[in-house]
Amino acid sequence: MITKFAFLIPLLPLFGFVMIVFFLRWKERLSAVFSIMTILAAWVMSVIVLIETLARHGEAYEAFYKFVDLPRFILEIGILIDPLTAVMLIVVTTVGACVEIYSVGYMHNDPRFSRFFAYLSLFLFSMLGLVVANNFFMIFIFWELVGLTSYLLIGFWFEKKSAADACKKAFITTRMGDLGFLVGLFMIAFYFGTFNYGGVFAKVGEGVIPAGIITAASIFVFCGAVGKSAQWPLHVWLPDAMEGPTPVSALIHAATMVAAGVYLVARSMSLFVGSAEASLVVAIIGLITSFMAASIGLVQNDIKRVLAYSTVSQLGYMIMALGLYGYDTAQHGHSPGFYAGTFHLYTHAFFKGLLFLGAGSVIHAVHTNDIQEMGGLVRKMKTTAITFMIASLSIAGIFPLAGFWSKDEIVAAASHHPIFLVGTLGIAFMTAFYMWRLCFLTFWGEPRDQHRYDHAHESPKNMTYPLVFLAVMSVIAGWVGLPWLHQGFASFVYHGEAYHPHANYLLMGISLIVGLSGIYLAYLMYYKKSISAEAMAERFRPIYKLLYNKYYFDEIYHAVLIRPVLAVADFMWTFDARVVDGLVNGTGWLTIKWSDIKLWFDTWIVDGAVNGSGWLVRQGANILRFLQTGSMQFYALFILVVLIVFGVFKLEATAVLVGWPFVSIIFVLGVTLLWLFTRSAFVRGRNGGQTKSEE
Amino acid sequence: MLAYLVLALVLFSIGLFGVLTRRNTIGILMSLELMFNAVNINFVVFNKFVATSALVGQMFAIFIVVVAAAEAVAGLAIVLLLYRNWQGIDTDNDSVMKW
Amino acid sequence: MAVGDVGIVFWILSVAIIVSACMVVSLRNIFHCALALILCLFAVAGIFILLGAEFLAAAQVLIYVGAVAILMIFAIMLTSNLAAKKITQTNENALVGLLVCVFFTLVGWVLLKKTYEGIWSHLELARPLPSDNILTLGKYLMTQYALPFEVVSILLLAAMIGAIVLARKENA
Amino acid sequence: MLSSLVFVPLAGMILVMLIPKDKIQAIRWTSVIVSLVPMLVSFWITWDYFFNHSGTSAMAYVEGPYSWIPSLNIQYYLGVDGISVPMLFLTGLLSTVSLLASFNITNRVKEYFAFFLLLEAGMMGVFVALDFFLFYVFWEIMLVPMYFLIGVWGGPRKEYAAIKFFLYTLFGSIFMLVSILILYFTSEPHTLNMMALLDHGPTMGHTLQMICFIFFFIAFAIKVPVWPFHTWLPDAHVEAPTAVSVILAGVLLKMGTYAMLRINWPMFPQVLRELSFWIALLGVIAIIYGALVSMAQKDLKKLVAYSSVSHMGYCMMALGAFTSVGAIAGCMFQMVSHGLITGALFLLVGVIYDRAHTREIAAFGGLGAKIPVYTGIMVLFSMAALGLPGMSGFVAEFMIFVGAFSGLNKIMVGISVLGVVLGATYMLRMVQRVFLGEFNMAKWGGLTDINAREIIAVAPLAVLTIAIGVYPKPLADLMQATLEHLVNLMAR
Repeated sequence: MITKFAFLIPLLPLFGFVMIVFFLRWKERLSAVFSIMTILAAWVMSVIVLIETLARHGEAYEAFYKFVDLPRFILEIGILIDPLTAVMLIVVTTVGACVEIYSVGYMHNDPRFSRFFAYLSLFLFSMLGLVVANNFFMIFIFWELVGLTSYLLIGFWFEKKSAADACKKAFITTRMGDLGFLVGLFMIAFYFGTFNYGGVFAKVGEGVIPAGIITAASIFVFCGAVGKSAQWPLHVWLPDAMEGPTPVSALIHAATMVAAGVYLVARSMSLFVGSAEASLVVAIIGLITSFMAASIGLVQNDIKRVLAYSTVSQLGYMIMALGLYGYDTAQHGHSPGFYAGTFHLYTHAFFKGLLFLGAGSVIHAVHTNDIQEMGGLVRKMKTTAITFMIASLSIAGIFPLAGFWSKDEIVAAASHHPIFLVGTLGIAFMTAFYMWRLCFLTFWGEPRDQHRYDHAHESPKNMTYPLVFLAVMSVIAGWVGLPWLHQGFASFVYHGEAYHPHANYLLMGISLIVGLSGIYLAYLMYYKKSISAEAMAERFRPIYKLLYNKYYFDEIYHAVLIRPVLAVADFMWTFDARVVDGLVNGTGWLTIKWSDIKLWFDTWIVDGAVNGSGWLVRQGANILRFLQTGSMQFYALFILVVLIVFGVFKLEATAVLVGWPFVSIIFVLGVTLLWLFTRSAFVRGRNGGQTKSEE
Repeated sequence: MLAYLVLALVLFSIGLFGVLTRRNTIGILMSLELMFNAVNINFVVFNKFVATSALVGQMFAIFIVVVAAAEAVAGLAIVLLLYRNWQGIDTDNDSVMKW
Repeated sequence: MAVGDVGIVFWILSVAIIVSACMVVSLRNIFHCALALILCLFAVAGIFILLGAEFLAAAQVLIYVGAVAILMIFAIMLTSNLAAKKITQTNENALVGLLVCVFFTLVGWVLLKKTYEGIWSHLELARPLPSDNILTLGKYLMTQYALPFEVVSILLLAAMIGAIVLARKENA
Repeated sequence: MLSSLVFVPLAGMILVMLIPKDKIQAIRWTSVIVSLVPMLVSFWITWDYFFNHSGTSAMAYVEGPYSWIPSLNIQYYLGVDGISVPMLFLTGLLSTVSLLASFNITNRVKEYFAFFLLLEAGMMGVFVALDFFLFYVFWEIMLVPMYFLIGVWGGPRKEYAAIKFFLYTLFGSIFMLVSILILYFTSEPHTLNMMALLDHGPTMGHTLQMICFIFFFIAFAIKVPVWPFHTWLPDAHVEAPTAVSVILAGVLLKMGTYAMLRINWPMFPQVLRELSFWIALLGVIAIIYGALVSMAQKDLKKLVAYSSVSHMGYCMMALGAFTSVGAIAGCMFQMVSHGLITGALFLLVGVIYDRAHTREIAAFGGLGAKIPVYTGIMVLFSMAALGLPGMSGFVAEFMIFVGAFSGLNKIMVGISVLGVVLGATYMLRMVQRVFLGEFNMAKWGGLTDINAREIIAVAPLAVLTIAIGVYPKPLADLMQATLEHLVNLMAR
């Protein structure tokens, strides 16, 4: 059973990455070939795994090893293969393989050709790892790795300032979402005691966890999805991420990274169905995102940005569908939302990948992103144009292309909720309109920039083959989910009980009409030009400006988030240098000052006392120093006098000489007086000695 | 006996006076010799009149004589040194001995 | 035993000693002092003979007169320009010193007298010393006092070396 | 065995001092070879401990207690357990790596290497000492070479930095000494044996415990450094020569947290329970604050230095959540991981500084095109520093967060998670401004890529960072029994 070796699916691209970085880096062709080989091998394995999973009737396969094993603290790494995983594996490897093949042509002549394939391999490793993960901890690991590789890929042309900015923005913005995801993980770890999907969902089912906790945990987890899937309000990074090479955009922003958020919501659907509130939040965020992005897409002129907003919009669609499913299920209703969301995720991957690759092909030919400088390219690049238009039809939801079937299910999911239904249809209309606006402006009409038009040419075969392949997929991929199929997509990928779609012809008709009318409006405005786009823009100037400037989200974030954070950082730095360090230095300063005071005290008080006593002694000595004649003979005399006096006293005490003290006192007085007399006479006689002894 | 002792006392006092008052260093040394002699007389007197058996007094006197000789030798050498260094041997260079 | 018992020789010697001693401490010319010292020492040698210490007397003459006094004279000749001395040979302590010394003598005399009358007069034997006391002295020096004798010899040696070291010229 | 860790570097120092000072090559290689001995010994200990001793929490490779100063009952007592073994490993490795990175020192080479070996001896000593006196001696010994290494071979403001470092740490040491003395005099019989005092600590009066705890905490907090005691760190790091910064960040800071885990925490569990919230709060402040201040830095080295403050904040937060084995293990992981990552970052900053003679972030730009290998390694470690999965920092942070979330105020931990984003922000801003964007050919045209010696110095750090990130289980297993024992002690 190949499924046992499913862990190899992510490891194969990793192997490719390691080989390229360490061994094949200098051989460009070889790098590319090796990289493509690994992803193709992974694709083959994915197909086998899908078949085996089908054969098992969707029964899950799980295997893991312990990552960290501490008492009361266990982290696991493992794989979980269930239908959702199997489908995602197919989507990721298919689109990945197409993009890699396409990149050989698109990236040739790039100085960092090998590195590009290394990054692509690393990205695919992360994405596949994310898909096969069996627990929240592991999905978070790969979640972050996906962020890293998207950072590397978006910033691939890092010499361009815009690219360098964009990759940073992408990483940090998605990390804002991850913040919530992390908190969600902590809550899961704390309240559920495990990260394992099965374990967590089982606890939700048991109903032992308070509802509030489930709501909070699921909303926090959803934060991660908001970041990665570029949902409002963290959608701002995705359009900027178009600075990366176009294959990257196709891979990251169509099939994989942004799909990760939807995948996460789908994967943890059991969590969301535990909380109607959380699900409602999810659905509302999805609707807002979708509507907002679609409306911005109406007026953008950069081909890739239109596609980027279209992606955001479609992701919002899916999120909304999933949220509605959770909401309905939490209230014990039935909803096709889960099926719709995952199915749309699956079909969207193909046609959006195709759109990006087609756009890349166009850009490759005309070297600009601005659709106002294109036009009439259908004559120059037929394959590209046709495949692009197939994809556009698909995304517009035109029967019988893939997009029709999945979009139809979303409409069906929203059908019980009027606001959502209106929103959904409105978005479908806008989608059809802006996609076909893009098509008409790019491929039809007269070339608006003759120079670019002249140099345009069809892309090489290794670029167009993936286009064709994906175009075919965009047509037929949806057929696995035909409402008339008894064993279709819905009975394979489901949550809870298997869902059996039934054809709702009314809704089908409405959504088809809405799509067609969008296309028709675009046709009138940009092909027939019977309605002037400029006049419309002029007429609804404030709305146009608002949309053109993307609701000013970047500016708002810059003003309320980035600048304050930087200002706070600067403030903190100043605070640190001045206050915290100032305290330390101030302590040092105070110590010095204190020692100054002590020095003063020392000099004047302590030392003053010392000096004062010294002064006293000195003054005393000034008197007594007359005794210090420096003459040994005088000292001897002095000793003798004292000896005599002592002797006399002693003898008097022993009654040998009674009455002599009186004599000796007279003697001492006499000696002293006599000495003072002679001494003063002597000193007066020798002035030199006087000055000398002043020293 | 008392006469001898008084003689020694007087001689000692004279020597003492010399030590205390002579300005010349050699003079001081000479006065010291006088004092030594006074002491010697005392020893011999007591040896003769009080304890004759052991000749202890004379023995002390002999040693004192020898020590005095040694003292004189060293003292005079110092005097010569002083003379050489100070160009004079008077003791009234009084500031030398105090701070 | 009264003062008068000691005989004329003692008085002559006493006067000689006191007078010459006074000259030693008071003469202005240091050289004269040295001569007076010699006289004094001779007289003291006489006292020793009176007291029956013949060996000591001989040693006194040999060492003091023959060696120390001559040494003094050499030193005087080496250090002083004798004739030039005009100023007084005594310092400013002279008066006080005199007073003190006189007082000391008085006190000493009183003490001696009292002690003599109280103690020594009862002990006084005044018997003649043995005639062979020089022989005995020699024996003692070689037996009982051998160690102090040797020590004193070393002291002398040390004094001699010290004197040489002190007195020799630095560059000699 | 353990003694050799201390005394081989000491002997090496003497050996180096015996070499004539103009034989520079001989001095360099002698020191490197000498430092290989403790490194290999520490590797062997790690290996052997893992297989033979990791099952129990008892001290292994015990030497002593031998009576050293009998009148004061001071003993020579060495031993290691699950929390010291990783530190020994780190010390052994980083010492050799930094000695290798010190070959660009050209003035007073002999003194430099001699001091460095003395430093190594001191660090090893701190991690193996089980007697307070010994511990204190090693703790202080280390200051001296550090002072000179910063003060002599440092940057422009080296004297200021060295004195600040020295005084600040000494200031803390005084508190530690007071605590040690309190412990000594209240124990009966008077002892300085840490193992014996573990049982004595909780029996002391509450006030006395509080005093001891706080005094110890101040001493160790300055070393960590815990906000707001951190300001010596940027100065010391920035002024110190590269290799010394590596040791500072890699080992010295760990001594603070190590000492807390070894002494403070298990010895005064009651006080710990009362203060844990505030300790964790200091940690959270450090995380956010350090990250914000990092963001404002214009100097590469200072940025890394402040990131250390932030990263050590995670350790403090984990230590605040002492009831969870996971958090404490996360703290240990963070210590090891921060040692590897920040050590490597300092090495790398040193590499660019050697070439460009500036560390100003604004002076660079677009270097990725000119020096791709260096850029690759630098980006790798930046990613590791911002906690990217697959590298050790992530495992550590994740364990800390999960552990802290269960043991601490949830809102506080939630706020601390902001550090993850801020960490990404300052690291990526740095990467962007230094390596991405337009390349200034005129200015940096002559820049050369990282050379073989430097790669050899960094490579083991990179390998370990990734190895721990991909498979942390061995490290966790190594510490498991000890940590459980510690947590039980703290739960007393």
